[in-house]
Amino acid sequence: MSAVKKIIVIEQLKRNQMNELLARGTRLDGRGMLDTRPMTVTPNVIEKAEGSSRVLLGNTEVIAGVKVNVGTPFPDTPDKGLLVVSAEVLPLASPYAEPGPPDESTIELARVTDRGVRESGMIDVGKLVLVEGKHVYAVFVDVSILNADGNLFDAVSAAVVSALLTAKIPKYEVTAEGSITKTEEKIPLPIQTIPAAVTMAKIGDYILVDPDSEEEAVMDARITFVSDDRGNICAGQKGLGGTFSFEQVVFAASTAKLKGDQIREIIKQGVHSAV
Amino acid sequence: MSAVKKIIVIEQLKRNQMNELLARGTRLDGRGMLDTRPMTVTPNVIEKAEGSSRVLLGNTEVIAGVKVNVGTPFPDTPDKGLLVVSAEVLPLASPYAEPGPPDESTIELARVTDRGVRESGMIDVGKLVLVEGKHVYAVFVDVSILNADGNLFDAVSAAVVSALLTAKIPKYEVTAEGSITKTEEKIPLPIQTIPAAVTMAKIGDYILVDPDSEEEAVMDARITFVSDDRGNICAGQKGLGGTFSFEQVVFAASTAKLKGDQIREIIKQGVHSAV
Amino acid sequence: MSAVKKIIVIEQLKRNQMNELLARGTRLDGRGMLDTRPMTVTPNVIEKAEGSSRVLLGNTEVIAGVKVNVGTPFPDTPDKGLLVVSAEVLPLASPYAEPGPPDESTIELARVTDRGVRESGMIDVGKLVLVEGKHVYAVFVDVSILNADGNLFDAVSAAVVSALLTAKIPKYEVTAEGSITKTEEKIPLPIQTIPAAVTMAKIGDYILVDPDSEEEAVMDARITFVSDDRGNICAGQKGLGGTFSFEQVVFAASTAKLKGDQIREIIKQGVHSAV
Amino acid sequence: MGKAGGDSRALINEQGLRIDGRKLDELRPIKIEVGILKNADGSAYIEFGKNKIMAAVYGPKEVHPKHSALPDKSVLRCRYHMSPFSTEERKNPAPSRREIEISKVMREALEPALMLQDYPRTAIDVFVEVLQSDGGSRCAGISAAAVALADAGVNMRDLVAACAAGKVAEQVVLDVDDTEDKEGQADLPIAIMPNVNQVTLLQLDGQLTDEEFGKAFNWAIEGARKVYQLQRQALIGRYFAPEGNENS
Amino acid sequence: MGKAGGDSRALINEQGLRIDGRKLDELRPIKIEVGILKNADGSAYIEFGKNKIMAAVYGPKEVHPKHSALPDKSVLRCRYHMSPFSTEERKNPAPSRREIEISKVMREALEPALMLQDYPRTAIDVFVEVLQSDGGSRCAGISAAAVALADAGVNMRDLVAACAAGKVAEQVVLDVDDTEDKEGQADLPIAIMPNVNQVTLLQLDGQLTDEEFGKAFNWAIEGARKVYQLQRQALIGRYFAPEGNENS
Amino acid sequence: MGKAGGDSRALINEQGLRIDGRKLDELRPIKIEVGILKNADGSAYIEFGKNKIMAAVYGPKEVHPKHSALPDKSVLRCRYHMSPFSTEERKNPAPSRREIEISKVMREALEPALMLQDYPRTAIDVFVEVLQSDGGSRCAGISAAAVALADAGVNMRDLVAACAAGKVAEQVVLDVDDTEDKEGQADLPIAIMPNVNQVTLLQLDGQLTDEEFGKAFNWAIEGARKVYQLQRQALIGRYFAPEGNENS
Repeated sequence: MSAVKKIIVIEQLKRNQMNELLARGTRLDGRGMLDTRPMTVTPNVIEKAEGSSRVLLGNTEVIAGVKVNVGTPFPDTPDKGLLVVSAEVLPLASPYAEPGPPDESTIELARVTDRGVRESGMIDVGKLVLVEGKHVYAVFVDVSILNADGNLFDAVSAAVVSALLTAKIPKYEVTAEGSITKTEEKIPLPIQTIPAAVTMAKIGDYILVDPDSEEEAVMDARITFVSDDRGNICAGQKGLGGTFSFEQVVFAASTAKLKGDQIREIIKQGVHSAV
Repeated sequence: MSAVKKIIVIEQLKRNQMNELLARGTRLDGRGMLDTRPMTVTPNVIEKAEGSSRVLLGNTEVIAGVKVNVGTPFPDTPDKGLLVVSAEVLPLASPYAEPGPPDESTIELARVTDRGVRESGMIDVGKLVLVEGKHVYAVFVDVSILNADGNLFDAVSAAVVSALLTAKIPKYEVTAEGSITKTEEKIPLPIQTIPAAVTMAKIGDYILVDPDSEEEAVMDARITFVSDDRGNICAGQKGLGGTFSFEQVVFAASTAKLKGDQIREIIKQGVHSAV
Repeated sequence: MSAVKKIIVIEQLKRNQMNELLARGTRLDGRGMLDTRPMTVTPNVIEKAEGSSRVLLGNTEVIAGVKVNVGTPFPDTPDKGLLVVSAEVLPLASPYAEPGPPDESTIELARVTDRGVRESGMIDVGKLVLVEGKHVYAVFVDVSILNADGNLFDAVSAAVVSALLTAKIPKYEVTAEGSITKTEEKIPLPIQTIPAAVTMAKIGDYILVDPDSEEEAVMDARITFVSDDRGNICAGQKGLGGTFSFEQVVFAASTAKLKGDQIREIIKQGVHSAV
Repeated sequence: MGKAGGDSRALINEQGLRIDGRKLDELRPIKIEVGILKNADGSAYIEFGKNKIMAAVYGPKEVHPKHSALPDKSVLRCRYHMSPFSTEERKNPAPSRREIEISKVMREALEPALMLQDYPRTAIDVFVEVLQSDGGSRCAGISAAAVALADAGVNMRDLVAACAAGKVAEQVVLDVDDTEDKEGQADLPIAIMPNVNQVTLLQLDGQLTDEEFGKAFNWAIEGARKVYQLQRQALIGRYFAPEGNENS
Repeated sequence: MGKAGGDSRALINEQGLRIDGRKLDELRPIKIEVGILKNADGSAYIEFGKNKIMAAVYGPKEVHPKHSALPDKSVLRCRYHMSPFSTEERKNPAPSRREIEISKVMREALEPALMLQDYPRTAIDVFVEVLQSDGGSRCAGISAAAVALADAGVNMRDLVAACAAGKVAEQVVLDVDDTEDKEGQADLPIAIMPNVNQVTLLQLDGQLTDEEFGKAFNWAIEGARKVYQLQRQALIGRYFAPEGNENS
Repeated sequence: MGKAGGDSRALINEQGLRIDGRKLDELRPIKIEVGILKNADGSAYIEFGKNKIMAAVYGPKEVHPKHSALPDKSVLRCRYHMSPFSTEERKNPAPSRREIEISKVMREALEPALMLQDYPRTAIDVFVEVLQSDGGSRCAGISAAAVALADAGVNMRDLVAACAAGKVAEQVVLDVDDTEDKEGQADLPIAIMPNVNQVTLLQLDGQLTDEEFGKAFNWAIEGARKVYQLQRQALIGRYFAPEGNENS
């Protein structure tokens, strides 16, 4: 029986066991409430992509790839490049994943990841313009989720951020006639900060950082905060049909900043080792 | 139990009762065979739209909104602007309405409304050209149906017509280089006539004007004629799996012209009060 | 009961009967193993199309139509015109055909037909260029399958090939300003060879050319080879969940060349009689 | 009706003849064949001017999914579809809004003629494929479909025959073709059950006065009656021909 | 948040007033009406600044298909949708990724307040239609939906009231409108159950320090409490008005 | 085969070596790993030249909807999919017609090797994800999928091993890569069951004489036999390695 199938047969017994453990301040796999699972970040795994990164977070495994071409800016932001983040929970990833267009959970996952990158100002999209209002760089980041074992939000965010950090994109130039040509030169993206997403589960009255799939199966609510390296919170999202008290929200936000610094370090090391 | 749910449980009893009433020349709500329900027309309810109108016909409630931008004409009509009418029976409108792309009935509703506007020549599309064959005004009229209580055809038509009558669209200009710019000026659409749609139900051998949803639940066939203010019939549509005798068709066409004049007056008053 | 419905109720009896017959070297309809059914090719059946052809293969009936307009070449083949082959098994064709977008079998059918035409070099797409990288002829061949009684591959291929052979397309010209205009002149397509598809079924250990729908209902595997008139094999496709021995593959390839010459003759005669 | 009240130069000449030489109340040439598709339970092919249309019927047959069956009658389903090569510009094979609307009114035009209550819990599928289109394809398609239904042996009260009238160059004309449809002023397609004098389809695009409407409506009825005679001949030829095909 | 840290010229003037004249902690005008749609089991209409939003509830009712029913509680379903004319540029009527996400968080914001276990094997449908959009449409929509649920008589633990705070021109503000949303620096929409002090929705776009986050969060809670008073009044007006409508 | 008979300048040099230095009958480097995905019932990862492909198997398992189950055997389902970043130009994630066709022939290539009748009323899902594509991704995907099926413990008659041969610069070559595929003259991918000498997949694009076809077909068979040895080693390494992983 595979790992995920086991989750499904989690019965009241296990739920009780989990609550007893949490009352003693520990978790099924021995972690403390605020401990994350080991994360490894391996950039440049897909040579054909302009940037790429494979992230393992416990048994959760995702690959992000960056592709760049030239596009037309939105009419209301003629002076900004395009950045599009998409994700697919591949049917390989879990017995519950179905082939087909992304469902609401995957759309939420991609949009929250996108907002973390966008609102942190990680990429200076003002520098991705070739001809204002006409031609801009269009940066596509796609994430393939290969194995789903909880907390896709943080794994996907780390993969997208590290793929963007290590990307080398083709330099385009404007010709004399105003058309666009691709040069042989490769340039990095204009990076301004490194955002880090931290997701917490609420089970009963406990807040746990980085839930695995067994914890997700019994959690009441989920909350994610993304922080940048300048001390700001720059994106947030509560999920599921449970609630948080006002105090729990404030606690989660400050916890996300602390743990975000750790994740940022892991991303930096992964990126550094790749160069 | 809501109004529409009641319709569903209309049993033979009610059908018999309806036939007895019709035999005496009257209807469940006391109307005569050729009486319409009260109609109110309130333009300019959506300030962000270039034109808009809310129409109540009995308990049927719809809102039409006009949006205008610049588009490319069809290759076979390079000298004409674009006019596109769409409708959605919102899931708010009835327990039987489902979210999703329009079904065949809603497509028919939008297309018959569109033909009434188009074939009457209400809008002089020849005046909506900026650069022949290249740039024309594209006029989108969308209708949201909020409450469905019978005779959507006439309510939707009146909403579309009154929204177009009161629309103030941005004036676009052709620059020296041949591109198009939006000016601050607002102009009305080039109106030539006011079409009015009149729908009749056939129940047994009776022809009823403006059926409500209880009548629609038992009707055998439906017929709509649109007339203009110059004495022409300009669109027609028979619906459902019943039939009309030759005499009934001729009667319905002339009735539609008479009742169309009344509806045209209501539209004019609604538009006038709004200016 | 219609012809295709009968197929469905083919029971073990019939399968046994078929195997007994095959063991004696003959088939239900009396054909030898390598005999094709009668094929008739009638070009120019749709006057509005630039080219068209109706093919009967036994009771299988298909119509192919060619439409041509001007398109943009693919970025990686700026010096080549476009050729797009599509097919639809119309719901008229069989009780098992459903309306809707093409299923995997129909996609396979269209793609194998397309590859036969493309890889044989039948059309010299290098001559279908108006302005390199910008404007090329786009040749669409659509096939409507009206009656399905086995071996759609060969019938569709013959219809596409004969429609292309007889097509007279509008000549386009490049104006002084570099735009494209359609002239009154009609020209043939630049033909280089005449490909012919031959499909064989494997039933038990027997290889049968041109299976009808009763044979398709019991066949284990299918193999198609397309040959050109210069002695080359230019496309191939094995289908279904059965297998072929190495020897059977080689036999099928050489059989396809022999039978392909016969089909090519039928196509030539059909085309010749039409001119 | 691209040009309501529009350009009408040569649509009717000084002799009162139309661009293809027809008189005002003259039908285009019509040819109907029955039972040509082998797999269908019933089929018909019609040429109506330049229209070339195939109709096929499958059923009455089991319904899938089962919950869409009706306990007291058969479910009639209809698809009107144009082959991509049937039009001047290649038509996208996905169903357009126009095709969806025509499929609906076509179903409603045929339904009154069918004894659907004779086949409870079944479905009857009618497929109409336009291989080449000209003005009036919906009328030609309905007329072919009615013949295909008869060929399939479905119990019917009457046939359904369809024809359009219209207005061209300020004059009422019978049976509007493609050019007249595009450059003319009105198109009034109708379908009737000719033996019980009932209208089963009526649509109208374009401007008609009361008087013109009455004239066009009557001409369309007469046109449909002529189509009906051709439908009958085709069915009689199929089932009672001297060569002796199978009887219905 | 199109321009994080971007242009902030006139968003707050020298008197500390915002472009529409509001103080930093002031809500836009709000109007709530109950029970205006005739067919729905419950409905509400809200105007919130320039937002004009209709909410309707159908249910608890039978579920189709049956296998999507739950044995121990009702299934809550939600659709947030914008009419094509509700936005500056015409909106394609097909649901965007944004609308799909908002439909999800809206459902999760309402669910904690509903006694879904009182209605096993049923579904409750909540439909929110934005007729005109302004900043904060998801908060306004949630607040209207909660009133529509009460109007439908669904058993509830508490109402759900929603409001956003944000950051504009380096200052924390309450209730961000469209221009402030586009040109400002942060938007923090939340929903609460006001009597049990629980957060049921929280999203954040844009940059806030810890301190700013704390302030904005508290302001948004207070804003939601004011919305709650208006929800109560609307419901009381509907069910306990002197004119004597039906009692709940 | 973008250029049938086309440009063949440097595809084979004077020493008879190919652009990546390979001999005419030489395979690209191949690496196969087994059982790396935690949730799947079986999985395999293959690197084949620049191809990087993951295969996962779920099942035999219950079928939804139930009516699509077969009473006498398992239903085999297959999806071949390319990640958007796997190709030179970003690939739209929606399945292309090419992916749909390859999913079909891949299923038909694997099916003969599986004892599907051992698992009536169930389904077996095979998912092949191309993370980086090079020429021959369908062959590499089939070879990986066969290993994943073995890893899942599905009863098999034989493995399935796949390889392509082709024609480049007028010469038959083994194992066509991306550039050779695009600029070469023919590609002949096949799959075989190596112990029973049966062909389970065969496709051909491009022009081959009889003689060339025979040579290419034989080379492809020999290539597939080499792939089979690597498949066996990977499975043995997984299940009988000295470190002592779990035994099958």
